[in-house]
Amino acid sequence: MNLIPAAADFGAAQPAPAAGDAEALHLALDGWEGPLDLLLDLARRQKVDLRRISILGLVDQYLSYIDRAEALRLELAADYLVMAAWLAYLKSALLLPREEQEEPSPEELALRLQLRLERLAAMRDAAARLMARDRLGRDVFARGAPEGLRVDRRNAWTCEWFDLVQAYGQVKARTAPVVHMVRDRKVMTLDSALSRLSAMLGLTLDWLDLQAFLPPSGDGEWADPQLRRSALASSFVAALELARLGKAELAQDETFGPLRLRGVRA
Amino acid sequence: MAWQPAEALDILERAVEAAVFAATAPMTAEAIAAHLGGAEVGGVRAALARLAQDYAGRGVHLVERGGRWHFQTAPDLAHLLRREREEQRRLSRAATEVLAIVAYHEPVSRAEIEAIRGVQTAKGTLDVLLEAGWVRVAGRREVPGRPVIYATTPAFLAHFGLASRRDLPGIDELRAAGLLDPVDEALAGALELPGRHELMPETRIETENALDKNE
Amino acid sequence: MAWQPAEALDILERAVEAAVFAATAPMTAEAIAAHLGGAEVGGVRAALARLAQDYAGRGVHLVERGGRWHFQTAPDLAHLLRREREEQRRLSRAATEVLAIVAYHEPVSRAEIEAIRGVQTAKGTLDVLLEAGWVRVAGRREVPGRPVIYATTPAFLAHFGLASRRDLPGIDELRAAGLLDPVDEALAGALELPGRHELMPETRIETENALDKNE
Repeated sequence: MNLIPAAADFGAAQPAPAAGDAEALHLALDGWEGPLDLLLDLARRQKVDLRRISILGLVDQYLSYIDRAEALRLELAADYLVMAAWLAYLKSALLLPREEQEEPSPEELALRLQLRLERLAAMRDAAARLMARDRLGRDVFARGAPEGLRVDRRNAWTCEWFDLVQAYGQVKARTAPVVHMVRDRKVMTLDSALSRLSAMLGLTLDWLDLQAFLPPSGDGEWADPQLRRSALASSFVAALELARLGKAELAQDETFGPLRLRGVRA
Repeated sequence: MAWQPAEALDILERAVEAAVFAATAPMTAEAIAAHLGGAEVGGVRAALARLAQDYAGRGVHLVERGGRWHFQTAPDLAHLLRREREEQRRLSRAATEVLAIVAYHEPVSRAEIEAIRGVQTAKGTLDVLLEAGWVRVAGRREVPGRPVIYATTPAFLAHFGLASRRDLPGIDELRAAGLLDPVDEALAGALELPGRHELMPETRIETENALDKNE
Repeated sequence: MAWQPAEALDILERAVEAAVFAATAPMTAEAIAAHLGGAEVGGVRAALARLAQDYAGRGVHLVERGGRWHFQTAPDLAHLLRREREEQRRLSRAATEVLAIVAYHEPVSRAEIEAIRGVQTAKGTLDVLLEAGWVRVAGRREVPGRPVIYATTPAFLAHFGLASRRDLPGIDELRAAGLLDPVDEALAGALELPGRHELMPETRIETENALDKNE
């Protein structure tokens, strides 16, 4: 009895047979797609309206078919055997006296099977009729080279009133003349560097580092690093100028190395 | 039906003709109207109807498929136009069955398809139909598990030359015979369970007859 | 030229019509004949000629180009088969600035715009404003080089809901709205309401300077 619910629903509820089983079945059972397919084929061989088929006759045919397949020692997929067991039960139930029946009645089970066969048959016929229609690309053809419909994009520009006015305000703010005030800064001028270097070169003919020509850093305002940088820059330019005038020689042994200079006797 | 003299064609009719002709896919009357700069849909429909009559009997027909219009060659010329190189990959029997079940029962879940076929549906079977553009996912059914449900597409109707699903071969007869109803519903009707009296009496009688024979 | 009644069409004419329609490229009469299983080329030619007459005046024409036949939409309908779709787009920051400058200073040359903005103005920026229909070419300035000068259009006033350019907010209003921070007081004083006949002296100097530079 516990077979019934499962068997009555054997379609989707059944696990698919393993690939190997399906293959064996395919050969053995001539390409039927499962027990319902086989049953439908057997039913159609009765050559009557599916609504008038003999379920008992169908059951006998199915069982004998499965028996034969087993006799040939073919591996039968589980769902074929489950269906066989269920049909064997159905047959015995249909043959039993009515009073001893439990719910659901064997007539109901038989009807369910018949309804399912009808529905599968209906869809199989429908599929065949569908496939036989004049099909686009096989029997009838659409235009081979349609020009296509063009959709041109047109921009609808938008701008908010506030954005416009704000943009103008910002242009004006951005381009307003700005006065730059340069603060007076202590520097050593080129002139003072020139006279300082000329005077010091007169005192010796030795090579001296450019740094040595700067005012001593401990000396009051010359401690200011900014002023010292200015002194170095001006002294460097002054040294170049003196070299150009032939009053001094410059030497540097390596890139970024110390710059040395000495005076040239006229 | 004779062709209209070209002089009798108004600009809308010519424009509709040209638009459908030039389009790369079937077009609804609304899309045509929108494309023609907001022509009246009613006018476009009338033009389509007149054009369809114009072309009836010619080598090319104007047809409606699922509310979309396109030109296609006349079916009776198939034997002259069939091209070897365009021979389509044959659908497997499983795929054609699944397609028919989706078309006649839509929207339908995979479990419902399998219940009708009595076998599990291989993964690739639905994929082939989805890839062909004939079947689409139409959402989920609001039942436990929320299964995906499938339906056919306008391309399906166009491919099989159906103006609408009402044109599916034999669908009226199948519906009248209750063959599109689920088995449980048909069973309940056949057994005259309460609340199932709306089933066709003929169907009930026939199934009862069938039962009688089986006893 | 009236269409032939469909009944008058022979099978060859219909087949030729369908074959050319379904072809992916224009076909010679010979190719059509071969495609139709060896029809007579002369018959195909005659059918093509009759079909071409059939379609004259319709939305679709059958035309011959270099001995090859194909259908195409009627040339006079080309404008109907192209549709414009509007896309809302915001004006860029640069374009907004240029538009504002044109509005406050019109008529104004590109060099003057650049002098006011303090940056070069891409050609595309003015094109956008011309395309939007907010700025128009208002002639040329009679100075060396005869530069094109630009002004706003009625569409500009309409878009911004202005009765006239006098409705553009003056400098005092801009400052009150905090739109002129941090602007030099002297320059702010120089800016007054637009729509007058003379540009502000300072502005004129700026633009003249700009002109000098360009010469």
